[in-house]
Amino acid sequence: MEFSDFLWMTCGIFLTLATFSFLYKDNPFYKFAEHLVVGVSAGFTIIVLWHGTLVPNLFQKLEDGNWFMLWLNSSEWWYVVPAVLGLLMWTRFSKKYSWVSRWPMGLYIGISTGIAIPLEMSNRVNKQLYAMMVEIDWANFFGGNILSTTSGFAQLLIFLGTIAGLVYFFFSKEHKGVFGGVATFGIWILMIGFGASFGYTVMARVSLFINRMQDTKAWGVEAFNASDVANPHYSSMYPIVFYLLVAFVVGYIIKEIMDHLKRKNA
Amino acid sequence: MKVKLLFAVILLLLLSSLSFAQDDSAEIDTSAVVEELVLPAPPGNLSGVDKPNDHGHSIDLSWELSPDDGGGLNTVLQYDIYHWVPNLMLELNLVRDSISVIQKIIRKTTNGIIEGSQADSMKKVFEKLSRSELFDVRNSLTEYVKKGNKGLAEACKSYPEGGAWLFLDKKPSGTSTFDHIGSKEFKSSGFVPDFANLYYRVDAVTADGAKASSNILGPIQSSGQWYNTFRTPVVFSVLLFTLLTVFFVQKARKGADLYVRPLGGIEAVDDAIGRATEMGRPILYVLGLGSAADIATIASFTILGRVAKKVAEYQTELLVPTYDPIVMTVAQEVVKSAYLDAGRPDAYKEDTVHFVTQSQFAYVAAVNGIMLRELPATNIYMGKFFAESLILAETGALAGSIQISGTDEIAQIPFFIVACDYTLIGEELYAASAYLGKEPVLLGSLKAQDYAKAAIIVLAVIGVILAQFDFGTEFVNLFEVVN
Amino acid sequence: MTEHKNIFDKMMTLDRRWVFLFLIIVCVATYVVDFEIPINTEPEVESIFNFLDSLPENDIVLIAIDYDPNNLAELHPMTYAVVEHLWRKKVKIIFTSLSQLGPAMADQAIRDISDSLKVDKTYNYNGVEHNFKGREIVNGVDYTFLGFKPYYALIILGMGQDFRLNFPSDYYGTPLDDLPMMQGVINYDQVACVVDLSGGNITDAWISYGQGRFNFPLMLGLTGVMVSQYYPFLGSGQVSGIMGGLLGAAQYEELADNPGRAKDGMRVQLYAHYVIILFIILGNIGYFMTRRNRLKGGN
Amino acid sequence: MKRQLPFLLVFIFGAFMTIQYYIPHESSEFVYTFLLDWTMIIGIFALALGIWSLYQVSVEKIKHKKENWVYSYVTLFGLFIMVVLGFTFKVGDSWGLYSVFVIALMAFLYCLINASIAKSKGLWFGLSGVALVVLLGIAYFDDSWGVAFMTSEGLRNTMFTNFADFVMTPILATMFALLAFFIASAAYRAFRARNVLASLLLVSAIIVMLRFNPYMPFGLPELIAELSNWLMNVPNLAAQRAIVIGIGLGIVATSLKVILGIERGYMGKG
Repeated sequence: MEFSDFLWMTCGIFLTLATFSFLYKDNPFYKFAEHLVVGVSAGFTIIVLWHGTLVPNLFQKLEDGNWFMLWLNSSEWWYVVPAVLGLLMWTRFSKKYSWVSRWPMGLYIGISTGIAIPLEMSNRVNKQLYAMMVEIDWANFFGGNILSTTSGFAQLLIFLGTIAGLVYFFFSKEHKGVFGGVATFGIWILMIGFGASFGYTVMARVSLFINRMQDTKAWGVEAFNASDVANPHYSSMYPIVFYLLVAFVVGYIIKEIMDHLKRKNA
Repeated sequence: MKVKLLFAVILLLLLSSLSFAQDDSAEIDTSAVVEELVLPAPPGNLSGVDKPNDHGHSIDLSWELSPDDGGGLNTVLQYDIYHWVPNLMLELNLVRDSISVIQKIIRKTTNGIIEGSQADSMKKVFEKLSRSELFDVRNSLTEYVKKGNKGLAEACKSYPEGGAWLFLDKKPSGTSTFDHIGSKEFKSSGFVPDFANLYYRVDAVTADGAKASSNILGPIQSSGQWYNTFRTPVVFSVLLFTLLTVFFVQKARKGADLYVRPLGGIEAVDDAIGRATEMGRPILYVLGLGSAADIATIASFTILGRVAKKVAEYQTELLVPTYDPIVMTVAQEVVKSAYLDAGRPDAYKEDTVHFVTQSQFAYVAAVNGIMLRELPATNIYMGKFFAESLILAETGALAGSIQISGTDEIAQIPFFIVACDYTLIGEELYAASAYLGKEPVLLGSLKAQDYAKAAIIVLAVIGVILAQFDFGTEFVNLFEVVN
Repeated sequence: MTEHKNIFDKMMTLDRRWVFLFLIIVCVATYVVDFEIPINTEPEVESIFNFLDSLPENDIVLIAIDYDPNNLAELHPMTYAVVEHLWRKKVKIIFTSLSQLGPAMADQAIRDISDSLKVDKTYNYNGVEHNFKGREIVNGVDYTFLGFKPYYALIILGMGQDFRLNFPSDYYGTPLDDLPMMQGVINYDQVACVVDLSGGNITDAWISYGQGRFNFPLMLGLTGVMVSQYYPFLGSGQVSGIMGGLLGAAQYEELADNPGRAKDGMRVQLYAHYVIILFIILGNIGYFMTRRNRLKGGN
Repeated sequence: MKRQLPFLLVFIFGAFMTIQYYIPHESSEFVYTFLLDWTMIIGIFALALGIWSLYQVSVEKIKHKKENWVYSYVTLFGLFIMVVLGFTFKVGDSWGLYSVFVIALMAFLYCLINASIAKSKGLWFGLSGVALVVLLGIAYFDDSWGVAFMTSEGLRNTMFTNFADFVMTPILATMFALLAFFIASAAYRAFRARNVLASLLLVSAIIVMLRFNPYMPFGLPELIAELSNWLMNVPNLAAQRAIVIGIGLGIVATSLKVILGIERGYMGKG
């Protein structure tokens, strides 16, 4: 790894620590990292959308037209329409004509709601309804084990739980009497499900932190791999940079502790 | 211009005659070699139908397994599927290749072209042309292909003369069906013409390369349909639900009294706005990561409208950082007209609704910053949320805000429930705008939703009872939706 | 105000930064300090280990590294654990990689494991000490890496006829017939079992086209989220064993007494989970005690 | 025109898309894909509005010297640096005066922002003029790098990828990793056995969290592992299915209200 690459890597580690410092409190380093990433990611989005979508989906469609013909002479001239609609969005820059931008917006919302109606009805309602109509495995009702997930008992419980959950979501009926009882069973099932999926996610989230620790370790290893023949660029600058960052972090922590003690005494 | 077109066509004919020889040799049924090998029994009874409920250009094939597949000599390794195409198709494919080479030259992406290949020789010829000449040649070639494609159906009639068998795909042994999904793009080489006679053949292939061909299927034609029968159950659901909604909305218009049970999260909204006013701190409204195409976001817009109106009445500050530019524009409209409704258009500031960035965690970083620096009294999260839900909600709790959330992302509901004071679970998000507005018309649609749920429960119970008996499966199958 | 706070109040309203600090310390400490935690092994992993461990020298195992770098975190530890175990026992391995981005990663892993085989090691499992001398792993003698070919279902079927059908030469370009270990090795008949490590639907092809037709013992290594949907195959006997996610890999490492990346990760995971549960318990004790005190006070 | 036309558009396109779902024919598919292309292109044009808003908010902050205004420069520089890097690429072996060019561009930007807010406009305009001359000079005379708008060399620019890999990715990955801590603090704060519901949530979460815990007596680990598997596959599945059906109805109802013009709150009035 060349020294310039190592410096970039150090920069990444510094920003990692700066972001983690948010856990303690809002501080200048976090503010720096936050504002930086907002700008950089916005710029990144512009570039990716430009090269990835705007050029192939619009510019290249109209590339054989001429500007003085408003590109209407290009072979796929109908792509002028979305471009015009896009430009209509820009009427929002003006106060007087900003209402024009509601046309493309109306079109956009019309298209998306229109797609949603049959699609969501099919995927979320019809298919789930079909999935509920199972043939329950009566022969294997307890499956030798009450905690079996494929036994008839489990199938029945899933069915009843779903019904109860649906009952809980009724808006126009008070949760009273038998109805209320079923709804209560429904919310219990919901809560058990939520708890389980919360608990299941913890492992994946801790893995994210382990991953950050591994990156930091890789940086530390890189700083001291003088013996590694793979790095012919190695120089004493590597550990110096490493110690500088460590000293800086330690220094900042000590300063924070001193400040805290001072405040407490005062 | 005419000269150039002529030149291009001549070139293509030259190339096509060249490559025809190649195609033939590639297609050999090396019978000399095969003789020495043990031939497997051929697959039998190849049959096919036009793929149902599609846009056309596709045929579903099926055949009986070769007796030597899974039994007999058990030597069959795979099935090779061939289809017959007229020479015109091969010629058009070459023209398509040259179009793609021209396209590459225009876009300056010729790096991938292998030296000495056919594309390379085309490249050398075309490279000398100017940009506008390239466009002309490309467009006239495209026109040529377009016209040629129309003649394909006619050319197919010449079977078995004037054409060749083309390899389509291979399938592992044990498979007895193959869907030939052709392209509908006339520019693509996988184009399959509709209403043209198509012919197919399947070869059983052994590990040694011995092949035995099935009967030839054809002529068979593909076509597109105007109604997808697989989706009939969805038609019924949508129609019924629409009727229910319209009926209850009309009933509500006429002034029927519709009861709705109170929802904790909704009632908290009013209090929360009052609390913010008392404390003199702003209200943060997060629309989530959805685009304006997500219905959850659209539902959130209407909630934002109600919240903004109250905020304007109470004269509190509102902050709406957004993730998607279209969401931003719509939200600006919504907030602006809410202020207008409240009679305080002067209090509206352009940067109330502002754009942050279109990157999940960069957006979260920025919203976190807002929470810790502006210390909003109330955070409202409504819309689509992903992994960031817990980061937002925990930071908000750290800042001491009252938090109300609602999302239809099931995976995130647990985190909102744990970290927020009030959570609208799934469907409640969609009901919220009706609740907040208290307009009878909107409450009518809630009633329709309830009846739909009741219908689903009844159908599910009937279905599950009938599913236990053999005669019930027909009823159950009525509800199946195939893609 | 603060004077009135007793210990239970404090337990209930602890500043969450203490939670963060405690969790960071525990995570970093368990990551840095090298110690071992017991891992409870489950029968589905034990069956894989026992089968592989029972193989005599010079037997051949096919290991399919069918994941790409996206799933590296969960599945790489399995590759390391299984391959090292087999090589220590002088079992020979045929590698394939039927995922497009897999081969380069697999090649790197093979070389890494070869390096670690150079040192002497003693493992203590099944109650017996196993001393292994370090040795040089030789391509073509101890392993063959076939590399990547598209159409994985066909490749899996083709290998049932002859490995040379789809892979006339190995990943490095050597013809298979020139490799000493491939002499007389034609197809799955000469292979003791197949271990498929995959993060996608290649697993289905191994079950239906591979095990279904050629009936060899098939063992799976899967990502955590996939595991539950493959348990039915375990019940039906189509699959002889399943390792799921980091946890499954850690169990294999435990069985082979060869702690590696997975156990390192599980160490952090386990104590992080403990810290979280500990804080939940603290909060609840605080909650109940203060409520009881309040009720008493009310009386 | 102002009020009714947008709703008419919503109705026409909404109704068309609803019906299109049932028509597999290629002509209906053509319109469908074309309309999807439209929405995508409209979205990209709208991004300009978004970036303008980001720029405005940042400059406003600087102008009024609001709290933390200095950091707004960081945002603006990050934004413009990425845009410049994404449209330029290295031609030869060295970068030549590229870094000077980027710095001059940032200086130009800085001077322009200041010129628009400071009192001594002349000075800042002068300075920005100097920066402009420098960067135009470099752009004209330096051949070691080029500009590409219509081809995507910029995406492979090493400076661009370095910014993406070592500035953007570490921060984003770390933001994500904060979840490890927030999931802990959320559990501590909220998992109190206040009532039945909270207790159910608490107990099922703890059981699933303990699923791989080795330090437990009497065959408990196996039981817990099995129980957590059951919780994930039985009650959790039932809960999800109930929510999914409800959400489906909610989505369809909302979409219907929007298309039929019953719900109009999403569109402005003025």
